[in-house]
Amino acid sequence: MRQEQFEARFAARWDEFDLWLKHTRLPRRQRAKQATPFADVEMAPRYREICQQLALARSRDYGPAVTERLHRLALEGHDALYGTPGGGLSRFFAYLAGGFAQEVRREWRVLLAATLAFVLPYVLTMIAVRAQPDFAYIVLPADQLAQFDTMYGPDADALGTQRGARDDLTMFGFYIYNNIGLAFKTFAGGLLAGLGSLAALLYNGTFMGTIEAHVVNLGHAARFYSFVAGHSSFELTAIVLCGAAGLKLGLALLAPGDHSRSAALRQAARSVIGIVAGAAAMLVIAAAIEGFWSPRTLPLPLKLGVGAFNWVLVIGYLLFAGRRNAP
Amino acid sequence: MLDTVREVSTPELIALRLHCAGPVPRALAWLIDLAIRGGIYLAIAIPLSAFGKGGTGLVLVAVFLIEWFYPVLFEVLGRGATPGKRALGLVVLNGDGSPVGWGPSLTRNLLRVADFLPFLYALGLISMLMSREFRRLGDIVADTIVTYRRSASPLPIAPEAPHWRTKAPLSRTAQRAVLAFAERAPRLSPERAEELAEQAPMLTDDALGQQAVERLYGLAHHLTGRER
Amino acid sequence: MTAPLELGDAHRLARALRDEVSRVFIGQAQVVDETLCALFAGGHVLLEGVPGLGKTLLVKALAKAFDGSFSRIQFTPDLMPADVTGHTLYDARSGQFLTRRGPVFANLLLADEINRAPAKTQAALLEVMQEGQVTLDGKAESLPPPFLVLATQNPIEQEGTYALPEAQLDRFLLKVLIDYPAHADERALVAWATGGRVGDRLEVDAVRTVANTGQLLAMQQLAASLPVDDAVLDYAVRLARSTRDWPGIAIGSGPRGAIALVRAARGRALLAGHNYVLPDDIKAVAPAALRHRVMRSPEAEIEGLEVGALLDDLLARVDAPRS
Amino acid sequence: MRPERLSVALRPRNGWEAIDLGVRLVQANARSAFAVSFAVILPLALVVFAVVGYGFEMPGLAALIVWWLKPFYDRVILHSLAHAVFGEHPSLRATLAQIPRLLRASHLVSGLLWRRFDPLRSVRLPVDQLEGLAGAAARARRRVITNRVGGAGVALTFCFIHFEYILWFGLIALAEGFMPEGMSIVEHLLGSLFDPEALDPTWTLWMDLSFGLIFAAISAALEPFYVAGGFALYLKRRTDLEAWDVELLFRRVANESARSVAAALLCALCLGAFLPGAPAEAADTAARREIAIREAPTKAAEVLRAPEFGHPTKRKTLSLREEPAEAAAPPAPWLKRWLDFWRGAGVWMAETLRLAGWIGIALAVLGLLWLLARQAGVWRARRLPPPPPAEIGGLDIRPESLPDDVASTALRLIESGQARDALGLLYRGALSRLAHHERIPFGPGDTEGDCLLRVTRAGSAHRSYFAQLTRCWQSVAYAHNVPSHDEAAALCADWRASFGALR
Repeated sequence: MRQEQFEARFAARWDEFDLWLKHTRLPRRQRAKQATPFADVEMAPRYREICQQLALARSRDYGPAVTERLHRLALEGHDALYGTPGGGLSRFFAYLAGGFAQEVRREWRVLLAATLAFVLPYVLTMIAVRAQPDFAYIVLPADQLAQFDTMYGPDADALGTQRGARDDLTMFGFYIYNNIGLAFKTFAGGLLAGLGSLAALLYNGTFMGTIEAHVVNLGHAARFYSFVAGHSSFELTAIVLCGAAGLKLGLALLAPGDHSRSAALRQAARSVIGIVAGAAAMLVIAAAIEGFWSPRTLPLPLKLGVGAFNWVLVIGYLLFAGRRNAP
Repeated sequence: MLDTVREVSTPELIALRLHCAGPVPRALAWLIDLAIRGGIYLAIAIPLSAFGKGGTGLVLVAVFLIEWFYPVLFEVLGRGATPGKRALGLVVLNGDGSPVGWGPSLTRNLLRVADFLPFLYALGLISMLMSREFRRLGDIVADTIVTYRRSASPLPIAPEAPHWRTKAPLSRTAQRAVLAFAERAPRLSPERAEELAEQAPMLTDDALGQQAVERLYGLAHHLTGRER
Repeated sequence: MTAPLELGDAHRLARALRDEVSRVFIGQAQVVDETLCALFAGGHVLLEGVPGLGKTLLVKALAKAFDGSFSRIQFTPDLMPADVTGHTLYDARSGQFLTRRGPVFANLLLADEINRAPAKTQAALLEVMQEGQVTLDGKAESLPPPFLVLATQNPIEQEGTYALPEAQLDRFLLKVLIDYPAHADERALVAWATGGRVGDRLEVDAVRTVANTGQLLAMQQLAASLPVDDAVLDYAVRLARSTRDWPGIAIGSGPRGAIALVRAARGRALLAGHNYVLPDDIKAVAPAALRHRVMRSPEAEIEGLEVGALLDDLLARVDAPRS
Repeated sequence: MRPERLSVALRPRNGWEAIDLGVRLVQANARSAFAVSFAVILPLALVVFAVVGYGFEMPGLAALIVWWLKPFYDRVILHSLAHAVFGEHPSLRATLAQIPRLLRASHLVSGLLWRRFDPLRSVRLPVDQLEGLAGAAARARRRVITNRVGGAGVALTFCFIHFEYILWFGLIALAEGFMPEGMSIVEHLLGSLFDPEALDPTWTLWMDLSFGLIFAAISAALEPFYVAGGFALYLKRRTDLEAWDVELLFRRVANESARSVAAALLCALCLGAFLPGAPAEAADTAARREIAIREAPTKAAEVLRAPEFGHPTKRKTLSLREEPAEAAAPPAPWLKRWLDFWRGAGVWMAETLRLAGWIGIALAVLGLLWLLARQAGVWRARRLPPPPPAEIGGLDIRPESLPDDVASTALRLIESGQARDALGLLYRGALSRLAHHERIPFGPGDTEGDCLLRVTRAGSAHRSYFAQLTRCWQSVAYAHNVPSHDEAAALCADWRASFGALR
C-alpha cells in the first residue's frame, strides 16, 4: 500500500483516537457534556490497532509525517491505557475495607519480628522501672520525665497535656504532624538495612515502657491509663506495622534471595507500601481519638472500656477483615 | 555509545526512549518546589494564625500534608510532575515508561527520608551520581525514573525551497538525515550548511553549494508532506 | 479312586518328594517348595527366570518323583491351538475320524516360553488349565488328574512376545521366580551336571520315584481338607484387600488372590507338616501368590520399586492375626 | 575533531541533558577520572595543609589555597576525560606527564586569577584547553560556545558548589553521630564562629586540618562530574553549531547506498552469469538464511537481554582475578628490589595461608569425625531401645494390660476349662515380656512363626519354651485342639519359671 492510500484509509480513525485522548484530558464536568468519538471500552483495541499501524508504517519506511503522528498517538494511548486508574481515594477506602488486613496477615513474619522488637523492650523497661524507679533516670533525661509528671499529675487541666497548653485542635494537628511523620520515618529507616526501623521500634518500646512505669510509680496510674487507653490500640499497632514494613525492606536488602538487590527491594516495597498507607490511616484515627477523646475527664471504667473495645476492634479487624474474599 | 537514554518497550512493542534526568536539573526542581512549599506555608499560616490556638492545629495538619504528600499528589494527579519538575521539563515515570501511580509515588516520596540522610539528600545525591539512570534510593525501590518530558515536537519548518525528489525511494536513515538537516541547517552558518549538504551527493544528485542545501530542503518538504 | 492317606504319611511323602527333586534341582529350595505347594494345592505355576536355570529339569524331576507323565511344549509364534490340545483327522484308510491328543494330556505340562505364542494359542492352553478338560471336535475329554501346568516366561526377551493378559495371569496359582543359585550351589550344580556325562543334557536318573499319582491325588485331597481358622482366612482376605489401596500399587489383587492364598497355604501346610493352616503359611506363599496379581503404579516404576519389595513391605505392615 | 570517533551518542540535547551526559561520562570512565582527580588533588592538598596549615598554623589559608587551585585540577581531569570521549584511555602516568604542557598551553594564569570566579568556568575550559586559540579569537570563540548554554552552565556551577557543601556537612553529620558523648563537631564549628577564644587551640587546629582534608577529598570526588558537565555542554554546543549528528547520518546514508550499489552490481553479475537468474537469487537467499541461522543464537540472546523480557537475575561470584600475562619491560633495579621484597612477603603470606588452610581442613575433618561419632551413637541408640509397641497384631502386649500374675491367672482359666484363653494369655504375656525386657523388635505384620524366628535369632534364653508355647498356642488357635490339662498346667508352670520373675 502506498503511503497516500494508507493515510487516506486510516486518517479518520486516527482523528477519532486523537479526539478521544483530548476528551479524557478534559476536567470531569466538561467531559460529561461532550460526546466521545467512541466508547471507552473500545480504547484498548483501537490503541493496539494504532500500534500495529505504527509498526507497519515504520517497516515500510513511510515518511516521518505519518510515523511521527502515529508514534505520538501510540505514546499518548500508552499513557492513557497504563496510567493511574481514577478514584484514588475510593480505591484506598476499598483497600482499607479488607485488602489492608489481608496484606498485614500475609506479612505476618516481619510483623511478628517488629512486634517483638517493640514489645520486648517495652515490657523489660517497664518491669525494670517498676522494680527500680531510679532506672527511669538512666533511660531518659530528668527534665523529660518531669514533663510527663506534670502531664499526668493532678495539676494538669486536661489529661496528657502540660498546664495551659491544651487545645484539642492544636493537639490533633500536632499528633498528625508528629506521629505520622515518625511512622513514615520508621518505614523509610528500613532502607538502612532495616536498622533504622529496628532502632525506631526498640527506642519507642523503651521510651513508652519507661514513661508508663515512671508515671505509675508516681501514682498517676488512673489518669495515665484514662488518657492512653483510647488511642493506644491504633497508635501502637500502626507504629509496629510501619516498623514491620521497614524491616521487610531491610530484609530484601540483606537477603535478596534469587533476585538482584534492587529487584528484591522493588518487590518488597510493592508488597508493603499499602501497609504503610493503611498504618497512616490508622494514625489519623489515633490522632483524632488522642486529640478529642483521650483528654476528656470521664469515669475511668468508661475510658478503659472504650480502650478495650478499640483493641478488640483493631485486632479483630487485622485478623478477620477481608477473609471472605481472600483468594 | 554513551547516552542518558533508557530504552524500554511497551507490551505492544513500541520502543520508548526515556531521557533520564540527572542530579543538576532535579536539584533545581527541588529548589523551586521548596520555594513553592514555603510560599504555601506562609499563605496558610498567616490567615490561620488569626484563629488562635485551633489555627495552629490546622497549620500543623497542613504542614504534615504538604511535607509528605505534596510530591505524591502532583506526581499522580498532575501528570507526573510537581511544579518544580514541570518548570524544568521533568516528569516522573515508572521504570517501564508508564505514568506513575499511587503506590510507586508514595514509595519514592516516603523514602525521601532515607535519601535525605545524613544531610540534605547527601545519600540521594551519591546514589544519583552512581546510578546509570540517575536514580535516588527512593527511585530504585519504587522502580521509578525521572525523565525529560517527551516533546511531541512539531516538525521543523525549513525555509521554502523548490520541489525536489530522488528517483529511488529513501531509506529510513536517509529520511532521518534529510529531516535532521532541514531542522538544523537554518541555524548553522551557511558555509557549514553547504559543506554538510555536499556530503550527501546521493540525495542531491551531486549538486554543490547552495543548490545542494536547497535540494535537501525540497526533499524534506516532500517528506513532511508540506509541499501539498 | 484313591486310598485315603494318613496325615503323617502325607507329610512324609511330601518331604520325600521335596528331597528327590532337590537332589537334582540344586540350590533352589524356594522354587521347589513353591512348586510343590502349587502341586499339592492343584494349581498352576508361572515360572519366570532367565534361560539355563533348569526349568525343564525341575519339571522332569518332579514328574519322575511321583511317577507322572510329562510333556513339554515350546511355544513359538507359529504354534496353533490344535498343536496344544490335539485335533481330529480323517483317516482315509479306515474311513474314520481319528482323534490325536495333544501334549496337554499329561500330568505335568511344561509350557516353555508361553509368551512367545499368539494370544489365541495361549487362550487354548489357559482354557485347558481352567477347565481341566479339552474339547476335541465337540467332545469334551477330561485330562488325567493330577494335572499341573508349569508355564515359563522369560523376563529379558520381551521383544516379539505376547505378554499374558492380566486376566490370564490370574489363572496361575503362583508365580515363581527362579534366580541364579548362590555361588556354592551353582558350583555343586556344575559339578553334578558335568560329572561323567556326555554333553550337557541333564538327566534325572538320580531322582527316585517315591510316590505314585494315586498318592499324589490323595495328598491333594488331604491338603484341600486341612482346617483353616477364621482368623487365618481373615488374614488372607485382608492381605489381598490391602493390595488394592497400597501406595505404589496401581491395580490390586482381585478375590481370586485371597482364594489362591488359602489354597497355596494349604499346600504349604502339608509340605511343612502342619495339621492345620497357620498364618505363617499364608505369609510364606503370599509373595508368590500375589506378585502376578498386582501392578506397580507408574510412580513406583519410576522410583524403581520392585513388586517384590512392595509386597514385602505390605506383609511386614499388615497385622498378623492372633486370635 | 572527528565526530565518528566519539564514544558518546550524538543527538540534539538541551543543556540539562548535556550535563547529565557529563555524569554518564564520568560513570563510564570512573576509574581513570577519579584516579586522575585524586592523584592531582590529594597529594597537593596534603603538602599544602602540612606546610601552610600545620607549619604556619593557618588551616584556613591552606583550605583556601587548595580550593583556589581548582582550575588547575580541572585541566588535568579534562585532559583525561577528553581522551576518554574519543575512546582513548591514557594511563595515569601519561596524564600526569602532560601537566607541564597543560600549565603552559591552557590559559592557566588567567584561569587562576581574574577568571577564577567565572561561573561558566567549566564550559569555557575546553575552549581554552582543546582549541588552542589566543587573544581576541579565543574570546570570540568562548562567547560563541557559551551562547545558549549559559543558564545550564551557571546552574551546573551553582549546583556543584552546593553538592560539595552537602556532602561535606553530610560527612560531618555522620561523624557527629558516631562521636562519643561529650565531643561534638557541630559545637566546635559553632564555637569557632562565635567564640574562638573558648576553644583549645591545638584541638581546633587539628579539627580544621581534618575538615580541610575532607573537603579536598570531596572536591576530588565531585570535580570530575563538574568538569565533565562543562565539557558535555561544550560538546553539545559544537554539535549544535556544526551539526555533527547530521554529518554522521549522511555518512551512514552514503555507506548504505554504497552497499546497495555493490549488491546491485553483484546481482547484475550473477544475472550475466546465470541467465535465468532465479538460482542465483535462490542461492543468495539460501546463503542469507545460512547466515541468519548461524547468527540466530547470538541474536536471540541479544533479544532476550532486552528489558521487556523481565528483570535479568544477576549472580555474582567471587573468583581470583587473572592478571593478563604481560611481557613487562625489565624494571629499574630499585623497583626490582622493591618488588622482590613484596614477592618475599607474598611467599610468607602464602605459606601462612597454606598453614591456615591445613588447620582449617584438619578442623573440618575433626568436625566430620565428631558428627560421625554422634551419628553412630544415634544408630546404637536406635538399635538398643526399640520402641516397645503397644500391640502386635491384635494382641495388647502392654505390661499394664496383663494381670499381675499371668501364670496363676492362666492356671485358673485352665481349671475353669478356658484353655484357649489361658494359652492366649500365656502367649501374650510371653510376647510382652520378650518385647519389653529383651527388646525383641516385633512388628505388626509378624506371624507367630516370625515372632518365634525373631526370638530364636535374638538368642533368647527362653527360646525353647517360647517355641513350645507357640506350637501349643497355634494348635489351640488355628486347629482348635484343646491341650490336655497337664500339658497346659505344665506350660503355666514353665511360664512362671521363665517369665515370672520379670515384671
